[in-house]
Amino acid sequence: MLIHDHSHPGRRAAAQAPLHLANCDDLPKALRRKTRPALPEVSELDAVRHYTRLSQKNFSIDTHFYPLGSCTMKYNPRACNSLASLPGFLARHPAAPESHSQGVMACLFDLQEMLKAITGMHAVSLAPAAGAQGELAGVLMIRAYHDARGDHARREVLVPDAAHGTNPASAIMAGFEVREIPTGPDGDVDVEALSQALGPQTAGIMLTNPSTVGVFDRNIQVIAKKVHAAGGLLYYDGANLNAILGKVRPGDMGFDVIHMNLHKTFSTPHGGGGPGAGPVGVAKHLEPYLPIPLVAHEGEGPGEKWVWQDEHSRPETIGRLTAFGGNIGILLRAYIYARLLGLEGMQRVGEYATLNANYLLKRLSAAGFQPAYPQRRASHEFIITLKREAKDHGITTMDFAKRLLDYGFHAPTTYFPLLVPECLLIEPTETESKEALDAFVETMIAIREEAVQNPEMLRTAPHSLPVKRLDDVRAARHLDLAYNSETNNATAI
Amino acid sequence: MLIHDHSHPGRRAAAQAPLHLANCDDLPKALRRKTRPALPEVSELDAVRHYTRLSQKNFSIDTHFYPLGSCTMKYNPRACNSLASLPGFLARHPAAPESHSQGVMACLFDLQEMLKAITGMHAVSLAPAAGAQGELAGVLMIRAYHDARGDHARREVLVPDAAHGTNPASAIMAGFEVREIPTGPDGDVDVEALSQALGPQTAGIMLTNPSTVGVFDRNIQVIAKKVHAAGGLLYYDGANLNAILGKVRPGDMGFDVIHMNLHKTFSTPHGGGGPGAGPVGVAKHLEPYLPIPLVAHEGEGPGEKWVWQDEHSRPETIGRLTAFGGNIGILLRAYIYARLLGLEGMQRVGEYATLNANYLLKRLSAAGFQPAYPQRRASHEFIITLKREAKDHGITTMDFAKRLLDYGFHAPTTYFPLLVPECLLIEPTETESKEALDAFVETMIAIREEAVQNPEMLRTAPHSLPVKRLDDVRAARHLDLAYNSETNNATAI
Amino acid sequence: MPFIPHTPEDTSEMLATIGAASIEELFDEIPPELRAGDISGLAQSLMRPEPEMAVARLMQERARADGEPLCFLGAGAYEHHIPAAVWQLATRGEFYSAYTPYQAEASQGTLQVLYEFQSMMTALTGLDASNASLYDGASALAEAALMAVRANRKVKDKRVLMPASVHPFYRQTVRSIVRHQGIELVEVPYDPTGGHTTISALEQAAAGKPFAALVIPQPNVFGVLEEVDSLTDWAHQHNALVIGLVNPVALALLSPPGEWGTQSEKSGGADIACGEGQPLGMPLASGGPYLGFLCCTQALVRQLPGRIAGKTLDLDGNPGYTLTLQAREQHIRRSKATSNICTNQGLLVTAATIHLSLLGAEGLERVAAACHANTRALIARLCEIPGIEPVFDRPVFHEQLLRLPRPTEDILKALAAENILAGFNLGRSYPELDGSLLVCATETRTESDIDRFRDALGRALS
Amino acid sequence: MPFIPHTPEDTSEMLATIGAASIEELFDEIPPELRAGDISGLAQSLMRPEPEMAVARLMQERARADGEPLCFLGAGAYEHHIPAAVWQLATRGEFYSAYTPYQAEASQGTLQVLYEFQSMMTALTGLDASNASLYDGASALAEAALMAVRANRKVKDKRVLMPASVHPFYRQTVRSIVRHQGIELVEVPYDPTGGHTTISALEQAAAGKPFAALVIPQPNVFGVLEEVDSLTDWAHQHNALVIGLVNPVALALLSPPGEWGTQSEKSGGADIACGEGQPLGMPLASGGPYLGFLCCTQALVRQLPGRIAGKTLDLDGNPGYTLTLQAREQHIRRSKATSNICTNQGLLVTAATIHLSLLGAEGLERVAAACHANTRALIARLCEIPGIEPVFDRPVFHEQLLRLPRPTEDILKALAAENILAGFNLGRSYPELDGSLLVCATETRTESDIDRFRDALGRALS
Repeated sequence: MLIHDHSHPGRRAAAQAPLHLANCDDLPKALRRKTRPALPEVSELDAVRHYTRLSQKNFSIDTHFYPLGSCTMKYNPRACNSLASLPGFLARHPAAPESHSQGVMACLFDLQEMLKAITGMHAVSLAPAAGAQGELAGVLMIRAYHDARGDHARREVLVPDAAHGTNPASAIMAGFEVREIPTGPDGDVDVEALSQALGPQTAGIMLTNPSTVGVFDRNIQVIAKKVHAAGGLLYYDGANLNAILGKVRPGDMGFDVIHMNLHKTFSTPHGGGGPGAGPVGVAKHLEPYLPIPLVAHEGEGPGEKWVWQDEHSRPETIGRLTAFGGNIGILLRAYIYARLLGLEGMQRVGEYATLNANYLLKRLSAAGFQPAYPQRRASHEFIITLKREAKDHGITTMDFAKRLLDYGFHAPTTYFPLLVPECLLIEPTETESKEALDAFVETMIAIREEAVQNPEMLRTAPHSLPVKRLDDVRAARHLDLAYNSETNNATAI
Repeated sequence: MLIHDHSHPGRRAAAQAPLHLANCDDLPKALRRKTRPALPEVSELDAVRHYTRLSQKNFSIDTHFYPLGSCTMKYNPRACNSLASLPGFLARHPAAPESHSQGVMACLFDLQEMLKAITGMHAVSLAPAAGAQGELAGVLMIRAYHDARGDHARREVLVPDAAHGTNPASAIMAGFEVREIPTGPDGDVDVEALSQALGPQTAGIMLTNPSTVGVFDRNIQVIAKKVHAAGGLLYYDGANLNAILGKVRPGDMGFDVIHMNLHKTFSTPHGGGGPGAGPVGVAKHLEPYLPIPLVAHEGEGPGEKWVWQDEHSRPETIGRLTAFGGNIGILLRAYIYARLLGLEGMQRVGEYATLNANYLLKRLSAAGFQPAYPQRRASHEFIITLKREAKDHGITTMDFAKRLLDYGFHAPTTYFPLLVPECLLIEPTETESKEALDAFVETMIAIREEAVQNPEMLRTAPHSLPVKRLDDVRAARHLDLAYNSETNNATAI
Repeated sequence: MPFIPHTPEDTSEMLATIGAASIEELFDEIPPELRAGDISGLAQSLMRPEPEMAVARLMQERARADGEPLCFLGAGAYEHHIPAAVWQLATRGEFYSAYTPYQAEASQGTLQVLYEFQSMMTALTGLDASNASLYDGASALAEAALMAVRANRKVKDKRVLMPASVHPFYRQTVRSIVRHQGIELVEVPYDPTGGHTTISALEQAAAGKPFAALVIPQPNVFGVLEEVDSLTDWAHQHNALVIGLVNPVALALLSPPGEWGTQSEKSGGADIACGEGQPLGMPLASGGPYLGFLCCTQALVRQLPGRIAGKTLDLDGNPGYTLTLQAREQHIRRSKATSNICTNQGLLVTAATIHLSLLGAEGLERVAAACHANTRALIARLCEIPGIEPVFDRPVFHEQLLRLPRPTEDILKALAAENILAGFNLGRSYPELDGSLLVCATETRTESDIDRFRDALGRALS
Repeated sequence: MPFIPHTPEDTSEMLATIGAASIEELFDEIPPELRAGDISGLAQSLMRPEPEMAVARLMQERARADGEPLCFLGAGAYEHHIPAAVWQLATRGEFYSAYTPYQAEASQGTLQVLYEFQSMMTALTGLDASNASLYDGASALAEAALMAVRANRKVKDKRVLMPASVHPFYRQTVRSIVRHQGIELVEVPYDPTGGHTTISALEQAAAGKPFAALVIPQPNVFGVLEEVDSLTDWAHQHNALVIGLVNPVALALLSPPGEWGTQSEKSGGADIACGEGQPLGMPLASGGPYLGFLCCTQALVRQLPGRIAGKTLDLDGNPGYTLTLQAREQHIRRSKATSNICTNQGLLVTAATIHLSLLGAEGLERVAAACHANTRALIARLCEIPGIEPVFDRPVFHEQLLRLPRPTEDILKALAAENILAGFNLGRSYPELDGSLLVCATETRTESDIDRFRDALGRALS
């Protein structure tokens, strides 16, 4: 039932609004609304009960192992939420003067410093609101760099075929053209193809390393050298930073600009799809272009203070990406996480994320599942392909994934990256225990056995969730995007 | 699975303890523990996941209609929790000086005043930690009153047979003897029997009005007159205060002392069984005996302040009932609730609680269920007896109750009060909507139909909960009260 | 090891299974010269793990440092009452720690919330469809502009008329995001008397050339109400799409974008509405995370960027919810996607949906009306002080630009010293408005708050 | 109408169904002269409903008024770090708004938590069984005394030896609760040098007469550690039961009551352990709600008051949890019950159980050790000030009574003015200890906190 289905004309959560309706007759009638919007009319208990029960229909980190590849579904420490929600932080207006902002600004400055240290970059801006916006900021800075040098011919960005879809989409938004570079059979970028693609039109390359196929590109130094030699810049997509956090620094690999997904690597909440935070780090030559605002530190001792930097102090900035300073509430959560770990703890993140992934890969391989890159180490994640199971038993990876839900496991990422058929991209993260990984392996084996004995059980899965398998095709063909109170049914669009 | 079953030797939630184990070798070895206690060893994620999932196994107000008679399971406003949990309130040490306590004390004083006004009593102490402790405080004050007058012969307390079990138990704890008074066929106390029981040995009578059979005792004035004439005092058990809140005041009925269950009438959380808060109110002649501490108000304007009263300012007090001032965190919640309603809103509580109960009684009666007192109005609750259904279909009230769980309704109170066979005591409270009541009626009808068609369905209910029907007899016979890590099974006691 | 459950025994067993001697060996494909050595150069306190107790103490001190001042600042972020239930529910682990609902059957909680949110936003804006949120109001406006340019079939010119009465931070954000996509943002000056956008200013800005879209802010950055009906009609007459940039609380009182313009025309109503969802249950929280919303007519739905939840049926024919129209999105379309956006503001959507459920239409109207009435009272009180008067003469919703008799920065500082945030200095962005102050009073401001402001301002000016 | 969902139409329809003309008519069995008329005499603000917004503002102001001072007060309530997860989980609606688990199948969450709590408390105390909590430590001690008197089969005299080193508020509480049940509380003086209870003082207090039980506090109210082994043996030699009154955090370091005394004797170990659970995850919160715990040996389990959860099987033979031994309780046994207690502290039990899960035995030991080490450091620093010295010479856990060179109340006031709560004045309860101060440092106190205390105290004394 929708909250709208609980609606009853005239019912209200009376404690939640002013006691009286103030007179607004001074507002011109022509500008006034003629009818009230059709919002649900419910009591406070109705709403609390509805959303409490609705929440129980979700899988989440707090309830389930969630090995969703490329999403780094690690434990979200509860302290991050409660401390970022201290009244003083929640009450701060984004335009509050620096006199009333030193507490928040000190946190943001520390976070900038920690991110610089852990990534090996020269400077960091926390402004981008999410990973994709960080990407956009990154390519906009690449563009600004070439433009500032009058190097206007550089209009092409190279993107490996295994890259996240946001990479090419972001490059397009920055006015670039995109050329795909193939991945070699061992999962590394095809260096030969890359060499051929480089030229005076090359603005740069966008790379994830480890890549989305779950391996560390061993040729990264060669790639960096070639791209730089061709006059291009290297962009690091930080989506997979968890794999190497504290072990390898993008700055040391030769990247000129990076973004980080704090909701992945720094454990801010995924929140059912967001919010994220996508800080960008740059080498020295790109610093002038960083998106605003940034926080700078001045003085020491009693005269110590933190100050904003905006378009006045940074005239070459690519500009503002949201109205205010990005998702500061999320940055605070990341900062709290960072302090709980310290840089020391961050180094362990990469280590144990990698340990968990390699252990799971080994156990699944030993159980007969087919790795996409059997000769490679896993990074923080790895791919298995169910090509054989699909062929032998007439089931699909999707069937397998849906059946996992019945067993109380969120499914890994399915059908991504696109270049591996019938694939599952599996990322356990460092916060899961050996027992959880072992239970997952046992379940994978059990489901494969079911695929042999009773493939229909997979094809019609899930069986134990609030709904049975949903019809995605119908959803797109018969669009129903909003409740329509008049027909007591949805608006057909 | 118990949290102990997730335990893994050496695992820890490392952020939650100091980084190092400080040296305590100065403590005499003879006084030191020799082995570590067998507490679970889990990660933070383990604990969060375990308790999140465990919580989902509960029915609660926030998830289900919960018409548990005599328990007043109304909506617990979320604001009460968050505002009582403001850092300043949580940080206050119970022995903090008055200079650092004025905020809390102002709230407690206001609450005392509001409770006085709504109950018509002369003075109120908030000290008792729960209803039963409020009862004990009440009878101790009755005893102190008689003792102070040298009236030592009054050693008997009268208690109607329908009373809550706490009433006789509390009287015994205060050193009284208990005599039961029967309930008449119409649900009122048998006045004739009462008259005969009164005498120079009578210390007082403990009454709930409306009584536990869900009716208002129409003879209350006669009772009060007779008890007072015999030299006894009247104690009001406030468990059912929700029925008459703001409509009838115990003080006006002639009661000398009352307790209130704030977790019922004032909507503080039930919390899986507590904590409660059981303030007591008294007529003027009992004021000296109130349990400590109390809050008094002094001065006006800038000199205004709130001060504690303890055994120094109240030498005749019955004393202290907990180490500090009772469940102040719960009192704050009640105060917030009281302010959200105002005394105006409290008057509506009694009205709509009564409306809901009478509506539900009427609808169930019309559907053929048998009220225990068909000729009477319901108060905030009422009783139906399933005597007929039990006889005709070989099912019990317990079977019926368990089947309600399958339909998503918490069962009403069963088999209480003891004087009505196969009874359900049903209390909907004022915060439930007509739709919720209607759905309950439809379900009751559906289950009765099942009792005819398929009584086994009831006898083996519930079917859709985390466990099937539990064996209470086994629990008491084969006591298993604690996990024993050595046998990986429980200690048999 | 905070948040890592491995005991030394676990690690040994796992390495043995893998066949590696050490964790270090797992990194053996990485060129040794790339392996980070000691990371230093930071304060020791940033290097070491700190227990939760110590971090809590630090954060409590820093949170207290920012002083919780009495706030009359608006300018795009508004202090509204948020029911306690909103965040107690939204931060339940099942909402807080779930991801994008890629596995729909295991994510019906999130998906149904998205669908309910979309339903509420279409009800508020009077449009047919809503997405499931964007980053914030300013980036939503950028996406709206891109969408309008893509969607306008009659006008191929990538020009968008952007009134100067749109919040300057919003205009900066739009510029940052769209500047390299061939879009020209044409600034339309505001009327110096009314603070609103006039047809003649539009005519002049358009200069007779076609344009794809007109942005109409309601209320605008000065708090002033625009003549949305005539502006909408004018734009439609020029075959342009209309983008309403609206405050969702104001919509409880004001005509919804879907009804702007002459309704008898077939093109009545704005085509797109967007804005900042922060007033719907998000704390001020330094400016984010907030929630951008984006709604449109039926005709444009396939040009909507961002996630969209749709209702469908399951194998048994029962209703359920799923992400839909994914063919628009970057993870399918890659470089051909409607936007690079991936993340939405799911947690904030959850909060906004609960918030709107608790208020309902009547509650929201009471809030909006109280904002307006309190702002009127505020203006009246402040204008008792000699030298203070409104800059513009047209009606406002819950903000007003006032002219001050002394430099704005001096006033702001003096009041900040009394723990009052007096307002926003628009003079930084509009030189011609130097010496003015944008003030705001929401429903959370009491009579005594207003008196306190007036008294402090009086002192600062005396 | 806050929290009442009825619309006027609902009310009309419901009254029509009932056959009543008005809600008033539903009260027609109540004598009209009893019906409350206008309730007045209170301030208008207490009469009217206030929206949540206004109440929130009021409570925020009052919470701020109490100042969050730096706290060195212990004396029965201790400031410990509480993991953020504890209350975020405990206040989930399913725990917070459920009632006593009378319907076991619909309450497995609560019941399993109770069982886990009982398991943890038996592990900590070294006893066989635990109930599911009582109101607080002081009332738990009263119930322990009553239980011991009921349970002692060898001694029928209702005398309980109660050392003066037990917290005075606890002794007052016990007296209030048991005084009319024929129980004599015999006070045992403490040793003036060590602050502990000696065998000779016990012999003298017992005066050769039988007694049912001896209470042994560990640590006692002075922070001092008692010689629990010899006291236990002595009591058992006199056929008395031993009630250990223990701090559960201290138990991470100290010998558990179940192991007190000479273990070779058949009667080794305390018979009952009780205490205040506040240090296990409960905020100071003005003194409550806290949690009293009560554990006992196998022999006494049927004399335990309060709720108890037990493990059992369901119809399918799967394990589950239910309230058990209800035949002891007032709702069944009425006047014959073991106690009048009904409510337990379920919500606090939930918090304590989560808290202990997050700490584990090692975490709890680190906390306890840090408390002890910080207290040692505190004492060392404060005793640098001339005229300040420990009153007693025996080892302490995390509190120490200090002698001051100036009147205690003056010192307390001077430090409160610097927002420091310096400690507890035991002189109010023990006239012979006038001029002393009981100080405490838990794991939450840092070196700089201690320095700040020392400096402020130095100033106050100079």
